[in-house]
Amino acid sequence: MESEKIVINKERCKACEICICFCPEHLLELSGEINGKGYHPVMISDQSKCTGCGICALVCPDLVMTVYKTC
Amino acid sequence: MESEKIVINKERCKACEICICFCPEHLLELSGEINGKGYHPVMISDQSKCTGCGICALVCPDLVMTVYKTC
Amino acid sequence: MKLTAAYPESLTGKEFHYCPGCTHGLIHRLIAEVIDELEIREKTIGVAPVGCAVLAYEYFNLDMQEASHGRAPAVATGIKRVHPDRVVFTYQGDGDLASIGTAEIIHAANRGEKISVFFINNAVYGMTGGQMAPTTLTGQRTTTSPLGRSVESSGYPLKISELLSILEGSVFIARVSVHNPAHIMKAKRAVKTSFQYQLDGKGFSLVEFLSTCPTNWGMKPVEALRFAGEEMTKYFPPGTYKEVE
Amino acid sequence: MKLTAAYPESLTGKEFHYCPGCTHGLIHRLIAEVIDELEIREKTIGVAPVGCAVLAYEYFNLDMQEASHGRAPAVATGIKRVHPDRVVFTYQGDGDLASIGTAEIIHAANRGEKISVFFINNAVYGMTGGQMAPTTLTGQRTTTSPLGRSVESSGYPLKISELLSILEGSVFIARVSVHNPAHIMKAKRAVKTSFQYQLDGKGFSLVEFLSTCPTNWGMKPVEALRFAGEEMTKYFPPGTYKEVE
Amino acid sequence: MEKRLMKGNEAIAEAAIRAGCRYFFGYPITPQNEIPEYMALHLPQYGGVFLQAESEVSAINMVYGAAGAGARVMTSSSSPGISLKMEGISYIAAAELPCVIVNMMRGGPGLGGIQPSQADYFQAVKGGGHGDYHMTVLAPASVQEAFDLTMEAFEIADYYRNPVMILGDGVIGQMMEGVVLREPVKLEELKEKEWATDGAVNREPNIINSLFLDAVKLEEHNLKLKAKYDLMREREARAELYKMDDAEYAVVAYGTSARISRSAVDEARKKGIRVGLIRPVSLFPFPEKIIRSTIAKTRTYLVVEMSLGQMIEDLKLALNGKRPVCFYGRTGGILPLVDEILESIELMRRGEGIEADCCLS
Amino acid sequence: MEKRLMKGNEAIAEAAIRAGCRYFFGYPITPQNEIPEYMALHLPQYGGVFLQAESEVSAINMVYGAAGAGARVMTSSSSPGISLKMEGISYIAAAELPCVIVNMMRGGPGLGGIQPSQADYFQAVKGGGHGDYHMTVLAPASVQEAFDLTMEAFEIADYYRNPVMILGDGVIGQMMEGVVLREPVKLEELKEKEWATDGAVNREPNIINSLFLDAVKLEEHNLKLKAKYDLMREREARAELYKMDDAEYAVVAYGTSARISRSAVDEARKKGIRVGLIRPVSLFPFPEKIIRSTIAKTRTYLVVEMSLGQMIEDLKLALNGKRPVCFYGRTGGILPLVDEILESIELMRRGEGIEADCCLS
Amino acid sequence: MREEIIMAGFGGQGIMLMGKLLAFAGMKEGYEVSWLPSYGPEMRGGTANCTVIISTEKIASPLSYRPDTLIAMNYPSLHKFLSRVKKNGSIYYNSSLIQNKVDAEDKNLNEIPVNELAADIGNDKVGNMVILGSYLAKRRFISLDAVKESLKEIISEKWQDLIELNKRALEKGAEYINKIRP
Amino acid sequence: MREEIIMAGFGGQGIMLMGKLLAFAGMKEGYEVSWLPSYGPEMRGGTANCTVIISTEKIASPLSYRPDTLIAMNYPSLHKFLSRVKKNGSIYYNSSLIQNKVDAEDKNLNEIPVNELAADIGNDKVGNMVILGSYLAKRRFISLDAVKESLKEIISEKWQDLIELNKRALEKGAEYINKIRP
Ligand SMILES: Cc1ncc(C[n+]2csc(CCOP(=O)(O)OP(=O)(O)O)c2C)c(N)n1
Ligand SMILES: Cc1ncc(C[n+]2csc(CCOP(=O)(O)OP(=O)(O)O)c2C)c(N)n1
Ligand code: SF4
Ligand code: SF4
Ligand code: SF4
Ligand code: SF4
Ligand code: SF4
Ligand code: SF4
Ligand SMILES: [Mg+2]
Ligand SMILES: [Mg+2]
Repeated sequence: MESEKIVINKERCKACEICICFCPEHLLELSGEINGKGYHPVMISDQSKCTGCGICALVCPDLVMTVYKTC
Repeated sequence: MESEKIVINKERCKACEICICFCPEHLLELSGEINGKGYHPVMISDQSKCTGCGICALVCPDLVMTVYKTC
Repeated sequence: MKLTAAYPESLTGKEFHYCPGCTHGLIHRLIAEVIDELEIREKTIGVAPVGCAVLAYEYFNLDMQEASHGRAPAVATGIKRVHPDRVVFTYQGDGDLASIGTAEIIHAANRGEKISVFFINNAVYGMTGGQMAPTTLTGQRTTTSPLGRSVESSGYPLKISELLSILEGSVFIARVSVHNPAHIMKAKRAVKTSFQYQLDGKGFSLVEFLSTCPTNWGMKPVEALRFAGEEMTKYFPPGTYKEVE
Repeated sequence: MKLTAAYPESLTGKEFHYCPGCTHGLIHRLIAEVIDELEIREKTIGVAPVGCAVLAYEYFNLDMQEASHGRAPAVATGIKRVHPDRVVFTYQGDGDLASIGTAEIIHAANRGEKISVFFINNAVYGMTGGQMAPTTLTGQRTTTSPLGRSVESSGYPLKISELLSILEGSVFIARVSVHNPAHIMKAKRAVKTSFQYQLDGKGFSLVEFLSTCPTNWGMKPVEALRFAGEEMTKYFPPGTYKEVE
Repeated sequence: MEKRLMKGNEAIAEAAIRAGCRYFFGYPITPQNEIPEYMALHLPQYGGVFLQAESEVSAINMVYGAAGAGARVMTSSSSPGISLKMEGISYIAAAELPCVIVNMMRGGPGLGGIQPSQADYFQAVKGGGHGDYHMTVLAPASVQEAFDLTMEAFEIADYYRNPVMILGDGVIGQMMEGVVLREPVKLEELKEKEWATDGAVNREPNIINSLFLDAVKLEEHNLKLKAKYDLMREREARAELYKMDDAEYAVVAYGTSARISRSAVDEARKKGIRVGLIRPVSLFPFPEKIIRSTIAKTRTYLVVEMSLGQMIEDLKLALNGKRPVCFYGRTGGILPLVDEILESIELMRRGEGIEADCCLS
Repeated sequence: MEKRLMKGNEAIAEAAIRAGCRYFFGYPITPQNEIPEYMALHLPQYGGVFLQAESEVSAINMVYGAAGAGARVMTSSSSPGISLKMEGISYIAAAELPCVIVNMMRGGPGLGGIQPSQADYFQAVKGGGHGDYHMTVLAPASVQEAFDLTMEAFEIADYYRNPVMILGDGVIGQMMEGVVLREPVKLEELKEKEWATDGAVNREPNIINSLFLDAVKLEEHNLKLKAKYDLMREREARAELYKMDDAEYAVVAYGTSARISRSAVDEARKKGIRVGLIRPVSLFPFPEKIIRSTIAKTRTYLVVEMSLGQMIEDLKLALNGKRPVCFYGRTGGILPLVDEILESIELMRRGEGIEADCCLS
Repeated sequence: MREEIIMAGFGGQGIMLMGKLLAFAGMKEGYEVSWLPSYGPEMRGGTANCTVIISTEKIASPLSYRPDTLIAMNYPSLHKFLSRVKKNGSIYYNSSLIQNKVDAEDKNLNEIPVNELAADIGNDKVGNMVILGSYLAKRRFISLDAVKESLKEIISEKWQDLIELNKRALEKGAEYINKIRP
Repeated sequence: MREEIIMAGFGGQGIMLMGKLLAFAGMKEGYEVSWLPSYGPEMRGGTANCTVIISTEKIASPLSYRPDTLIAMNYPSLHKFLSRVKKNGSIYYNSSLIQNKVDAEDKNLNEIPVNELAADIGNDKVGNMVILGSYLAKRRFISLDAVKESLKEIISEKWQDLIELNKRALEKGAEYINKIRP
């Protein structure tokens, strides 16, 4: 958990790929799962590489991410 | 008739006094008559002094004057 | 003997119902004279407003439509789209154009609708008995601003010419005044320019006239002209606001 | 551990019905975050439009009124006049604000109505399936401009921020975009400034958002952001158009 | 109490203020301008707001906002201006917002004229806007009644959360009569509106809304509204009966035409005709039961309207074929004359003009 | 002739073009967007003009201008948008301008919903705008009829110089059926409109107007309009009778609810109930005479509407108490089901639900 | 008692005010009263008229088709309403502006040289009060004093300094008629 | 003959087009037809459905409360309409997306692995044609050829190059069902 910088609320994700495009570390991608809305929600490939920059949350139109940052 | 420069259609006049104010020769004034609308229509005191400048006709909102000018 | 001022053919000859000294009549005459001079009477269609000039269709010797309050630009659009080769104009007061008809005038201008709009700004609702208009001056008393127009509650007078000038569809916008002979002549030239733009197929044009309402201003006609020339022009400066080549 | 992005209290938590990648949701969030930051949730009343954001009252965790199409500024005026000490905002699309609601927005601005207007310009009528809006770009295809918007028939896209800036009642007018993180941050600052002006009792303010409609533009969401950032900003340059001291 | 000489329009404005109305949004139009003008002068003295809207459309939507914010609020206009408010009125009824709307009818259709008319009856009572909704519609026939009904209108509006229309015409608005003014309501005693949007402090947000995308919910909402209208039908229907006790014949008229009809009834009585007057005071709900209660004695009904015949339909529906109905109407701003109505009464007594809808016209 | 599969909205648009309509002014609203979209695509090909107006108010006034200029012109909208056109429609009727207005009704009141509804009947037939005026109102029940009635609407409009409304709902607009298209009219054969404002060349100016400041003139004008409406009542009333020859019971419904009712009538016949369907095709004029011609055989009438009961009033007025009337209605966008109507028919036969206005609801 | 009066004249002659004043005084004296104006744009420049009814009974129609009295301040008004005045009804007219002979043998004619009388007291705007004074002096069902008393309620605040002038005009009209028909 | 079909699925699955195609082909074959969509904003992202009626008789109600056939492209659609299908009616459903066991013993169930079959021919957008092909092959009142012929009229101009692909999909669906139920 120490390393979990972002929490993804999969059910809210609409797979618009905007966060994928903007993550500076290229950590995000669509998963193979299907959520209740019928979308493949976003997943993070490697939490440890996440800087917690919060850009994914900033650009996401559907409030999917919550970002934690070590001060 | 040679000297008649302006013709006043008394029935149209509403005695607003605008022409009186603008006649450069100060020739116009309200008459004592009452027209069909109940107004004292404008009259010209001295046709011979009229220059036919047409200003009275230009400023009159009710198309009361017709102006003739010797070329 | 040359006639310098004759009765224009584009007026019917019917006596105006306007109050003594009201410049509505004067503006009618200027428009009619220009139509005569351009020889377009038979191809011109006018749209009358709801306001003191509601009976304009009885005065202009042309095909005319009477529009509902504020909608003259929409009515003119309907006419012009059907007859693009005719000359179409609206004649509208400040309540009509700047208040209830705001959306219609903005969009007609923005579309570049090829019509001429004559906008009679007398800073008051004349016909209904002197209520506040969007163009009523700050502090001016009217029946619905009995203590004078308050900026706090009603904002500043609306400057239509300035507003429409920034729309790309407008090609000629001028504000004129008719409070003395020199300004009357300028006003007439603006009317002519407006029609000329339309005849050239260029776009939307508007001439804003500073006009008097002696009755509701509670002034003698000559006093009202003075007020228009001295007070209104301060806030609403006459001039050509836009002239697209 | 510090939370940099949490769910704003001023949103209900309900999932948005917007299409994938539609920036309506993003803009909702920005407004809600600012309301949280200013701690004005309990004194804020929002007015929802008719447009894709018609259900905004289900998303904002505030007192809300649903206005008829285009009339949100009038509704907001009614609310603000009754509760001058509350914060009142409208959220309106380009069909709502720039077309049917033209008169209402112009006059609310001109009166200096002390409200904040959030204007979502996505260059199209989203909700009704992609018809042309007054802000549709020249040449842009929509269901009612199937060959692309024609300037000849429909005029140029309407620039609301520029237009409202010249009215004396407006105190803060900004156009922002949300196509990348930097612009999103600027957009949020503009929202805050707008509310601050209102809290200071200053006058009318409006923030125009360049927003996307991937569905009706026929683009992938990321493509749509690119279009907003590259094409829309050309004609609609972001920036602060008015900021009265 | 002191009696004042007032115009109907002024009495309405004063009544609104005394009923606690502090917000007025309107747009000028003849023949009701004394209402906004009175409000412009007096509301600020009570800390209220008079705002001249940019149009009737804006005015009704400002009313929507202010009513939703919990205020007692009014707007007024005349026929063409009321037509422009139709969408807004439908919204207000749908969102269940209380407010008072005055229509001082003038001659129509279109721009028409400015003389008194009653040709907006259908629009007022059947719903000129879209959808199944109703306003409560009250029709004063005197300046005193204009005052009294306006004060009541605010109570009815709040009670049912429904728009109430005061339906008058140029005569009602312009006429001066003596009025005894009632005491103002105490603002602090007005019932709190817990549903109003005034800031969600320590409660769930309040929503003012008329959208129900789910048809099942929208039907439920419509049935809820219907129940309210049914309750009004039960409790708010009113009419004045004049000389109806022994009336073989009845004139049915409201507002100005009822005033004139009353003179005609008096004249006819002098000629020995047993005729009375039924004057609906509420037009919606239409006083069906009161009217039906008269058929035991009354043989024929004559509707008098300043229109080509609109209320006549509601009368016929109320009588459901049990009694013949005839009609006399003038339109376009012409007032019916006492003599003309008298003549129609005589025609009715002779049994003429019953087959056709119109006795004369 | 070739048969095309078309949506009702598309059929209306195509019919308009074939009727010689070259000008369309409208504003988007569900569920009628296919009409403006079809026009946007096709009108330019005919040298016509499609213009998306800034609002419904502007659209109807553009129609006024174009109609006054002599063109065949159309606009379309749905419930809230139609409410906004009320002032304009009153003006068009008053100025005697021919045009066609489509209302694809949706659930109301207020913003309501977008599902099919018939709750704007009163607004359409009684005049939702101010003053004594009427539109001709035609109610198609199939895509073919939507096409046919629209083509006719332009003829009726020109003949009477009156606005004609095509009153449909979401089902009529969105449904696809096969349509046999009629030949386009020949533009050069259309009657010239000498009254139109197209430039006063060698004639007195033409004036399009609805203002009559003199009440006497305004009344004359109203009586002239009334004469026109009376002529329509005489000549334009239509209804389709289905299985009415021997019908002891009749269902009365128009448009979509008539389609569903027809199925219910078929089902009821299977059960041996002698019931038929009266389907008014013109709502104004209401087919009173046709309906009255059925009372010789028919004992009870059941009105089915997608509203809380509006056309029922016209039916009652037509029957004038001679036969009982019951009602089944769904509202807010809910469609009545065949089974529900069937149940109402059975209730009617058992004589239940006759006292009350509603059998069920 | 029931008295129906039509008052008519030019726009600027103060017709409406005269009617309101009479109605107000009537109300104060305990009568039922109604005042009904003609209204609208035709008032401007054109003619204005109003109907006042004063009655001991509740007033049904506020209109008067057959008035008891006509007060006509100019010729067009006289012409318009003359024939409607009931048999043996009264007409008070402004003979300063109406020079034509008035033909109405079944009616009581009262010629008042309104403009001259008003000019006498120095202000030709108070002609309305002059003719009202004459009317009241003759009909007497409302006292001249009651009407004078009512002036301050009816005249708008900014013209209150004209009250004395108006009173004098009322008296002038009363004197005039008392003199010629004692 | 009268056949009432409800077709339902996600927004992007081509439900409306499938319905129009069937109705059009039916019309060409001489039947009376009607097609009625669900419409409005709930279509976006949500579910879409339409009702097609094909009949030898004039069609009264264009609605179907008890359809003969349900074509369900996803689970929510199956769930929504399942119970309305009439006794002994048919259900065609997309077993690629509906893994749950379908419980409806009084109905004819046809499982079609739509997505897999579509993927087989190289484009997962033509699932609608696959399931329609299966339906047609089984019901046979409209020939597969007639439907194929209709494609060019129903598919909008810019997608005409996809016609061949759609034809193959129709055939694929037909083959599949013929194979399992010969
Ligand atoms: C829909 C509608 N609203 C209001 C009116 C009443 N009305 C008639 S003229 C007018 C305003 C006139 O003012 P303006 O346009 O400035 O013209 P002016 O009389 O000053 O020349 C109004 C509000 C109307 N006829 N129709
Ligand atoms: C009076 C009225 N006219 C039209 C509509 C239909 N309508 C609903 S939303 C909308 C436009 C939406 O466009 P926009 O305001 O740009 O919002 P967006 O959906 O793009 O966010 C329209 C025309 C309506 N509901 N009411
Ligand atoms: S917080 Fe930053 S680095 Fe981590 S996933 Fe989001 S965008 Fe990428
Ligand atoms: S931006 Fe949000 S909704 Fe879009 S893919 Fe990323 S998490 Fe999902
Ligand atoms: S023409 Fe000139 S000089 Fe002569 S009267 Fe007129 S203004 Fe005076
Ligand atoms: S300007 Fe015209 S109307 Fe005025 S006084 Fe002179 S002539 Fe008469
Ligand atoms: S009221 Fe004013 S604008 Fe109207 S005619 Fe009189 S002076 Fe002119
Ligand atoms: S239609 Fe456009 S604006 Fe509406 S929710 Fe979808 S993407 Fe957003
Ligand atoms: Mg004005
Ligand atoms: Mg938009």
